[in-house]
Amino acid sequence: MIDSKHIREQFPILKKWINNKPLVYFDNGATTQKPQVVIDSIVKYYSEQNANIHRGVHTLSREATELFERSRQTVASFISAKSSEIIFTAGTTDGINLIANGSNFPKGSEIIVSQMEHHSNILPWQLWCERNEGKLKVIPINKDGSLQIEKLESLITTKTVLIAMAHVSNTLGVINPVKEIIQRAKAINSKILVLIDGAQSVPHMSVDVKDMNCDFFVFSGHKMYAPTGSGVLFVKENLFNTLKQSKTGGGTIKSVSFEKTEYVDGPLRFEAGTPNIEAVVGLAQACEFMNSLGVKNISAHEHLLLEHAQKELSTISEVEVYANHSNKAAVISFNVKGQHPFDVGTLLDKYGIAVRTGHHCTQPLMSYYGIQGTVRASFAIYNTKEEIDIFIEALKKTIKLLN
Amino acid sequence: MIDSKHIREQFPILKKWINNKPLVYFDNGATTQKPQVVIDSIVKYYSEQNANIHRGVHTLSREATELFERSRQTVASFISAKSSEIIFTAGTTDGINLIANGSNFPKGSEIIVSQMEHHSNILPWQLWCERNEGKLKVIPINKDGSLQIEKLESLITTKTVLIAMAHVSNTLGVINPVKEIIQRAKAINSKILVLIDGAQSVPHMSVDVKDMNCDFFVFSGHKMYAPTGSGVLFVKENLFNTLKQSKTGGGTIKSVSFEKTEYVDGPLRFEAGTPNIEAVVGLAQACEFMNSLGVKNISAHEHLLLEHAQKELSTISEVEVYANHSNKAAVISFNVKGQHPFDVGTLLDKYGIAVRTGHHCTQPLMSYYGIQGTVRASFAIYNTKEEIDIFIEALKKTIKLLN
Amino acid sequence: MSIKEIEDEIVSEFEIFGEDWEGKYEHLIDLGKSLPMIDEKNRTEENIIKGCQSRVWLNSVLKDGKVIYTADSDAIITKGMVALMIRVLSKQAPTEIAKAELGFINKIGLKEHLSPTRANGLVSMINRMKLDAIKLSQKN
Amino acid sequence: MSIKEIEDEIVSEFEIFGEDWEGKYEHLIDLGKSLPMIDEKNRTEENIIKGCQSRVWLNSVLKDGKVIYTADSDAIITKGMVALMIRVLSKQAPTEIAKAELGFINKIGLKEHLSPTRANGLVSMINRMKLDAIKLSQKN
Ligand SMILES: Cc1ncc(COP(=O)(O)O)c(C=O)c1O
Ligand SMILES: Cc1ncc(COP(=O)(O)O)c(C=O)c1O
Repeated sequence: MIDSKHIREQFPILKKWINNKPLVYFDNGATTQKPQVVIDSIVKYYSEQNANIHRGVHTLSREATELFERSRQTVASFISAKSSEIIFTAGTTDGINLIANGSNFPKGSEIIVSQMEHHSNILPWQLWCERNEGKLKVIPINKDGSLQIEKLESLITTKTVLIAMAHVSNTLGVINPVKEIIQRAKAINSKILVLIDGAQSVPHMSVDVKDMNCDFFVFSGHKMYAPTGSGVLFVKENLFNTLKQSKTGGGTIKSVSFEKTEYVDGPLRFEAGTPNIEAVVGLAQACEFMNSLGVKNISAHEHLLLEHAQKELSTISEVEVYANHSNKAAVISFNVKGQHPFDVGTLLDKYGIAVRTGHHCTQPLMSYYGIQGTVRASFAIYNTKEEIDIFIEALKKTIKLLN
Repeated sequence: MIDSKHIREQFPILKKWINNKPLVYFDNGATTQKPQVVIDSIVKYYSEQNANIHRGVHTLSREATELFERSRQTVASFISAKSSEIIFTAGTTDGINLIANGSNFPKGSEIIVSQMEHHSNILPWQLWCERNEGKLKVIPINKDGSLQIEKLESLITTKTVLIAMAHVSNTLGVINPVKEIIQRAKAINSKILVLIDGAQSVPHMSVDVKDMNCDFFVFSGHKMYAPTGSGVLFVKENLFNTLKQSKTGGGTIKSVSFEKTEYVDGPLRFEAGTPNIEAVVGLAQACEFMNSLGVKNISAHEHLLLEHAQKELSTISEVEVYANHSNKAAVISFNVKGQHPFDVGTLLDKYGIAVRTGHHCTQPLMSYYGIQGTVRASFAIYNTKEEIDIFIEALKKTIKLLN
Repeated sequence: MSIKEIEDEIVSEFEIFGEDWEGKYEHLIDLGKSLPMIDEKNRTEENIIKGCQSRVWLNSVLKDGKVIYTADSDAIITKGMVALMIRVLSKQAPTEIAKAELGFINKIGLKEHLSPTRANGLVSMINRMKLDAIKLSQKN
Repeated sequence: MSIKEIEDEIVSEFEIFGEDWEGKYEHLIDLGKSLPMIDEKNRTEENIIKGCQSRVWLNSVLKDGKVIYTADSDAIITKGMVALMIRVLSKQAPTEIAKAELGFINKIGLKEHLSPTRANGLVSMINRMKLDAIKLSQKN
């Protein structure tokens, strides 16, 4: 189904050697590598298409605008949204802040997040609560990384305005039942809004924001084979008019005078300044790259890798894996008993293996497990079973060295 | 001094033909084209260096972090700042909003802008005033595009907290005496802060923020040969602690719990989320590209172009040039009497010439001149006298066609 | 004449210019100049269609089951395009207007004016012409 | 021995590993393991040096004009590096410590630990060691 050799050839960086070993890149949760088609789309953009967009009369500008708006269409389709619902941002963090700063929630409102959120989906709400006498509530989790969704009903009060949570945990890989949660929350109060952080889902599985029925959905391009600095904020169409602007400037207006400014409607109102045209074009190309492989095939391939890695890790008695959950994206967090993740990561790097170590921007989750950090291996479409075997061998040697 | 042929060869897009004519790109005020070294730095980044930065233990991540921080140093030197004073943003608009949303000005404060500001340096302050019962005051201008700086003293009151103004007008090209204005404002009240919008100065002239003594300085990479989505906000070192965060998330913290978050100090506190690493690397490369030519040489070359164009335009009786000012960057705004700028731009495009038409995101300036818009030709290092001659010929034909 | 017939007429009218875009634009500008000015009383805020750069005023009335358009623009090239649209769509039945595909614009080599991002508001004008036609026919 | 002499000693000690990084790291880890634990009473918030990932505790006292360091880390590789730093800098004069360039780290092929972005706080530790030395010497 997935021809690994063929796919790997499309990622130039995978030819790299690290510390005299072929690079095994398992830090995909942090950022993915880029296929040649995406790199080429950037080169082509700057070599043949570059111009500032929207207001230009000249040919280059008109064509760049068409390219930009076609990209919006591609990205919208990728998550089953309308292009009028897609705001381009600089990334997941940027999108969440845009909602936190643009929301019209009354003072004293309550916002619910989960224990496993990324800092980017905690701090903006914490700040909002600090400045608006609000209250941040937390959906607790179980040891296997599942949410205690039965607690949801008791967390929701008449003051609850928003639930903000990850579709997939970046540290544990656990896939949260977001559709069910949205249904249950809206059954209690249809006015409660739900923001889903899709940073770790869109790269790995089919996402349909309409079917999910979320109000806001955010993700980053750089974690799905696209350039850094690209990101998407989906806003349900009927909510556009409830959002204040927190960032304004060129490109957002109908008319300006010092006395009064009239803003345009729709996504452009939230895309102040010259957009990151190159990154948006690259993001559309990355969507097409994923479509050409088939997102379902990507999921299936990565799932095989996950199962293989879990099986192999389970044979190493010193290894403790967090969140033995049945519904996971291709992310594994573990520790070697008695060893600091930093030491494990440092030695794995010596064997050419790039994993992430530390708290993964999820310190509250670390506190829950009572640990400083984990070693995280996260897979992408170009990873192979053979790489996992190399990793397992290296891990065994690492453990030996440390003992 | 400047070998145009050699420079043009470094910009692949300049080989393009538009409407069967060689492209003459005079829309540099909107965005510049990119030299091969900048394009190559992007390709190299994704082909050999890409990883998420700051917290990674593995080699790629460590090297990418070093590359990123070295880029900060390069960019800082480029404007004579310290690297601890450089916040990377998505562009000028992003930087201005960061200050507008992060400022601690008391309610009812007064902010001074000028009549020639870009919308991006008006709307964030207008919004701030709307939300904080503030007052926006305007430095008037003269017909030649000069500021009525003698009005400054009467505009400043005890409530004045900020002066926000362009270093160079994007529509007129006029270079404002920012150093003098800063001196005069601070002489009245040393607590008044000054933000300089350098979007149109950094690409064209040497900038020394220390000598200028501004408090904030913003510019965009894409207008100075760098990738879209790169931008810089300089903040004077002692002001970091007075700025609130308006955007928060991964990468900004020392420690996080649901109860309390401790933030890091310095620029990283304002760079929430995965930065646009590629664009920052490209921006540093663009600075080096400009350094290699010599920023003074760039200014001199562009000044020759400006003088030539002004001279030639003055021979066409139907042409009215705005702002016959003696101290200008290489930007000319004009109209053909009795003709709509849209018509002029459309026909020039047919002759292969890319100019911008319209209000250039400076509607208050258009209102001052009582016009709907202008035709703007703005030059960069790769433009030539021959191109200006082609443009003048095309303009004459355009005028004939329209009459 | 039907919409299709007028379109064909325009296409053959423009054919003589071939690759001579200057001739073509000269003709377009002439069309713009000869378009009767819109009645001053119809130059209202309501009748304005804002592009980013040039503006179009459009007035629509129903007479004997046909829609009569008058229009104007402050840019002459836009006005030329407006003149062509009026020639094709004015005095036609609302149902015909609503379903017109207006392929002639492409055929005469002026499709750049139809770019959804074009600053001149022409696409918005066509949409408004169709909308007006439908509204007018429903009112009666 | 002078700082320079100890550095040279360490360099020749590591030379035998050549390209054998596993041997080198094994040695480093052994050094980490044999570093005496820091006194529990010195494991304070004040003595902590936070890297992003591993933590270092450092205590400095002045005795007979020399600085005596004790230190610890929760990561064993970091602790090995800490052990090397102590071997080189402890019991030296503050002025010597302040001007030490510590080129040996590069020579023994462990310079990746000196990257300013390294998550282990080693660079901060070296800075703190020098700062403590200066402060202690000024106090007396
Ligand atoms: C003077 C000035 N300020 C601000 C801006 C906005 O820059 P950006 O669109 O890159 O945010 C521009 C660019 O058009 C400009 O010329
Ligand atoms: C679940 C989750 N949310 C948010 C983020 C932040 O994304 P970015 O750094 O691209 O803004 C990440 C990435 O680390 C993530 O994994």
